[in-house]
Amino acid sequence: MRARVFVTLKPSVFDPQGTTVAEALHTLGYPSVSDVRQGKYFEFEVASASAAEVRRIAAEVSDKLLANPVIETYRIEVVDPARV
Amino acid sequence: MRARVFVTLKPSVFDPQGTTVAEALHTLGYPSVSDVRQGKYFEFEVASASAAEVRRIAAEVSDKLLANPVIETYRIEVVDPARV
Amino acid sequence: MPFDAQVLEQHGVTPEEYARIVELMGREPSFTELGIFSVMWSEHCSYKSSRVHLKTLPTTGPRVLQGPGENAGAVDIGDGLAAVFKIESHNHPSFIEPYQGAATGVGGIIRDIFTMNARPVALLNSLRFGSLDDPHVRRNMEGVVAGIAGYGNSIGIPTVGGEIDFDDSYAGNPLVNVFCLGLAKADEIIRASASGEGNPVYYVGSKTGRDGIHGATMASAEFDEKSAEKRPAVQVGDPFMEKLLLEACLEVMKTDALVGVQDMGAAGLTSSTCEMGSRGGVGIEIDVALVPQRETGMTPYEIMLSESQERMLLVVKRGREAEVEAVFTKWDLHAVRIGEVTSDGRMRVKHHGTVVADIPNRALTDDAPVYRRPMSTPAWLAEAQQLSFEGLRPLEPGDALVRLLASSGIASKRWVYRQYDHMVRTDTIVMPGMSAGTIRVKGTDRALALSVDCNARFVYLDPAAGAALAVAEAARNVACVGGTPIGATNCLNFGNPQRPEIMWQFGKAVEGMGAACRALDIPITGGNVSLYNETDGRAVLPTPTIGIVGLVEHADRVVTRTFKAAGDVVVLLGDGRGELGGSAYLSEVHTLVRGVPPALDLARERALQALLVVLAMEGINRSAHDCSEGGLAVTLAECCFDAGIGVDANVPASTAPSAGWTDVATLFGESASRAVVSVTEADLPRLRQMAESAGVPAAVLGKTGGDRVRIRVSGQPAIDVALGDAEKTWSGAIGKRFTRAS
Amino acid sequence: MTFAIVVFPGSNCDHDAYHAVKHVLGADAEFVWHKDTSLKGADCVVLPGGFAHGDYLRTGAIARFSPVMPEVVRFATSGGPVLGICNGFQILLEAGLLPGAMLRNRSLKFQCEYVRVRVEQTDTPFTRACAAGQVLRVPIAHGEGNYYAEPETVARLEKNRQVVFRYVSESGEATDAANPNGSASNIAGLCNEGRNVVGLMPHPERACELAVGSADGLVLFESVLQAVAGGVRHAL
Ligand SMILES: Nc1ncnc2c1ncn2[C@@H]1O[C@H](COP(=O)(O)OP(=O)(O)O)[C@@H](O)[C@H]1O
Ligand SMILES: [Mg+2]
Repeated sequence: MRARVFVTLKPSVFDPQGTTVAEALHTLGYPSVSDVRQGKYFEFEVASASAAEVRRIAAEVSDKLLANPVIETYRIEVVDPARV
Repeated sequence: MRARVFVTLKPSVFDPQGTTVAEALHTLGYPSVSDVRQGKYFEFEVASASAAEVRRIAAEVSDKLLANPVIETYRIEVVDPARV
Repeated sequence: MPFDAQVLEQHGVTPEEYARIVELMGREPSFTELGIFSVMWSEHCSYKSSRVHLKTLPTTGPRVLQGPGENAGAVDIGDGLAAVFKIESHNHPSFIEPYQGAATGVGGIIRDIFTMNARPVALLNSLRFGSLDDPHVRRNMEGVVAGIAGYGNSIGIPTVGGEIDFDDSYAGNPLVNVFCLGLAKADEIIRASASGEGNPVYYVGSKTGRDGIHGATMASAEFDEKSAEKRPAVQVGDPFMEKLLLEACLEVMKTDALVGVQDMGAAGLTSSTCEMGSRGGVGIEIDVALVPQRETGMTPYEIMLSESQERMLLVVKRGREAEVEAVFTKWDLHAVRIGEVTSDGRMRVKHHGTVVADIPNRALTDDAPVYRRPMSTPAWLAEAQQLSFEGLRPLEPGDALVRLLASSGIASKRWVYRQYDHMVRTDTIVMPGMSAGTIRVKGTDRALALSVDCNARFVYLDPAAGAALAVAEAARNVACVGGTPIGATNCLNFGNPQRPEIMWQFGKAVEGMGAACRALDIPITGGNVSLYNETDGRAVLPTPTIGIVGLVEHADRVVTRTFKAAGDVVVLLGDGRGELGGSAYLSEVHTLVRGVPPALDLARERALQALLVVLAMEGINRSAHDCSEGGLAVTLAECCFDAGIGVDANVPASTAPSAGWTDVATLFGESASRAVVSVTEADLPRLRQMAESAGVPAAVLGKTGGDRVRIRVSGQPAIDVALGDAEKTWSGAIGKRFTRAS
Repeated sequence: MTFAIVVFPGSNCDHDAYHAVKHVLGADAEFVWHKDTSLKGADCVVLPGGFAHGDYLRTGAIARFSPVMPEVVRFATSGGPVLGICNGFQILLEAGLLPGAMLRNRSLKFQCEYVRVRVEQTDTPFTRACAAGQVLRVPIAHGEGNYYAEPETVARLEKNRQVVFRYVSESGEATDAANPNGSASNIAGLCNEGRNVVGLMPHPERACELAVGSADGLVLFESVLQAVAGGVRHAL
């Protein structure tokens, strides 16, 4: 089953990249775009038939490796082929 | 309205980061995890009430700036508060 | 008292200090004012525990253009130029978040340099970690190194040197000390001082967020959990913003429209405002509502205490505003006017016009508390200084050499500095790993040789002697290259000063550092103190890191560590006394940190350094390497590495500290004031004669050449290893620890 | 002859390029601010190394939209010699003046060290003074120099002889061990089909004086000096 992890900086943490991208978009003529936040996106396969199990593993590896709990938070999506 | 853009390397492109993460996860004791791909994740506000309009703008800025078509592809999600 | 004991405690303000605040204010402070006092009177800003000791350091000299008290020190290097330099610690943040902690440390010290109208041209760092056997330590070190690289590389300042050492005491409290040097026109240095009633005060740089606000204040009355949650102690560095600030500030400074500048480092807007005012004997009034803010609903308290990075405070000459604003606009930065200079010597903070803080600058700076904290010799010291060889078997010298070459402290740090851009600016003429990092000064014949050093084992066993030895080693490193030490900066990393034995270590170390700098004629133009480096009541090894600037008269004559040709003569300058106390050998092979550090005769040290400089500038030395960690054997091996040239040496035996220990003491003892140099056969007589007139012992050890490191002790074979194998061990040891499998 | 050195916000090798062409080579040099829309009549344009816009988002991604870039494109399409060094190369890729893209180094680390590159083509304005197959010792300093292009593109580059520099061992072979970052077919530098636009990851401007470790990079600037003197620009 496929898991997706979205890692983003905590809302209060300064995101220089997002800020710079926002400014670039304004100069490119997209004034309507604002509050850009840049994060990391992970996709991986977990050899398991149980969505709950996949979610558990995804959460574990996010805590351990994918996200830095000091400044980042993450969100997990499990793509259950059965449900797709 | 909020737009989310997921930028990932094309399947044909070797992803040194993803590979390293996968190896790290195996040494951390997660043999069941495989085929890790790492990408970028963007979230931003678009001042518009129309989901279609937001999607159009998100696609435009992704083509222009957020993704490099030579190596990357992207996927867009529009978070329509009306629907949430 | 409007504040209960808990609020004061969270602000780190003692009841006595609070009483003092009320006395200085002539009334009870407001909550915002209490916050302002708490940061300005904190150890970090006020130096309240260390001040009395730092006063004893030598800070003057004919070359000194700026001593302690400004953003950085400055010394004259001739040709109308000044070297502006300082070292800063970012220990605690680098433990919490290694990458950002180290990165923002680099950012901070760079701002200290360019605020003085100096172009930053070199970075060094001094790092301390626990054992690399510990995966947490490895992750921490990997993050710290990446953070230093990420920030320095992006701005384009080469990291030309540094040092790293390892000890379990740093496992929960790594040390990250960053040194930066800049070049300025000697007569164009700008000070962080305000003047001129009515001159506008500008804010420029990143917007102010809630980051970095003194953690202790989070839970205090005014805030609920949510707002505490809103305030990350971690600051994220923005090297791109810093690069823009750097270029824009240097461009603005060309206009002479500025009165003074200070970066918003620790205690952000608070310290920059009251320090600039008090230095200039004037007042500053600002309205925090005008401060660009990243987040909504920020209180004056939060704005004044925020430590958001990449922000500067400028005082501009009235009437010149447009020029200044134009330059910042060119760089897509906007300078915002947030207040003006007043004549009343007070820091007045308004919020939408209403005064929220009104404090005499002196109360926050000069009148801050000063403590003469009790000191007492640690109970354990006498015992630790006892070194008995009973029950120890000396390791076979060849094996010992390999063990030492593989040890993290001695092994090549290439894995680290390869991640640093050490060539940008095309001035680096001695690369990291080759000796003290050296940069040429374009437009002159000169160069600057830079070294940061501290052997904390020595300091632990005898703080005064250890600190003096650190000064001697750093100065010797620059002398080997051909540089005359002309200035120093220090970063004093110690434990909790409220513990008398820690305060004793501190006091003694400062004493020793001062004595050495006096004897070697090296003024200390500034520095930084980092206290409370402890985990669970266990302090780090006392680590008074010293950074030294050496002036090289002829850049084209710099000398490096490595042998240059086979058939050259290898000479030991200075002599070994087989001193093993606190040596790398004892700690690596026998896991012992005991004994007394090597004796240091500062007169001999000074003579050796003077000789090294002459030998380099006269073109006699073809290589020179100071003899430090690992002793003579390691030094000889290091001279072969990266040169592919072996050595065949015969070392006169030193007197053994104990029966059967002659070879080990001779080869791995760390006696001070020694260097290994190589010269051509033809130049040997000149070297001999010059050494003699300098009163420096010079012993011919042997010749360069071959593909082995062969060392005899008084004729008896002691070490004979293949150069290739030894070098592989030395160069691969650190990288191996970080290969993905490990 | 005059070099235009484009300064983007975050460029940090602009002064190094300036020093190399002005003080070592002895040519004239002008800085051109990225918001300028004129190249000041320069004979050669250099996009220097650094971290334009902090390399945020993607190396070169934002810089390619700088107001000066349309001028650079016009200059390039008219046959003018353009050299992109490191970050400048990355900008040329993002701007589409050269094919392909950069990935993180396979070490996932920034690498600053000397490498050896072999000159594969001597009919570009920046290599005409080189001997075919000449091996240059020059430094790299980048975290994203892992060149990628689709296999067909790489094949086309080889066929059109657009691979100008290749990472090689001391003995001059393009081995995997000699490849510092994982670049496709050890590619260290390329040119466009017109051969007048050259980009490379190594820093020739850092290797123009023995005092700083190597003078092997100077030949690139001497080449373009000759090219411009010989009026090659119009021939192209
Ligand atoms: N953290 C670091 N960053 C950059 N260079 C370093 C670092 N640590 C060590 N080096 C370099 O490695 C070499 C050896 O360091 P060290 O053992 O402290 O030398 P020495 O014993 O001569 O003081 C020096 O040239 C030093 O500049
Ligand atoms: Mg050292």
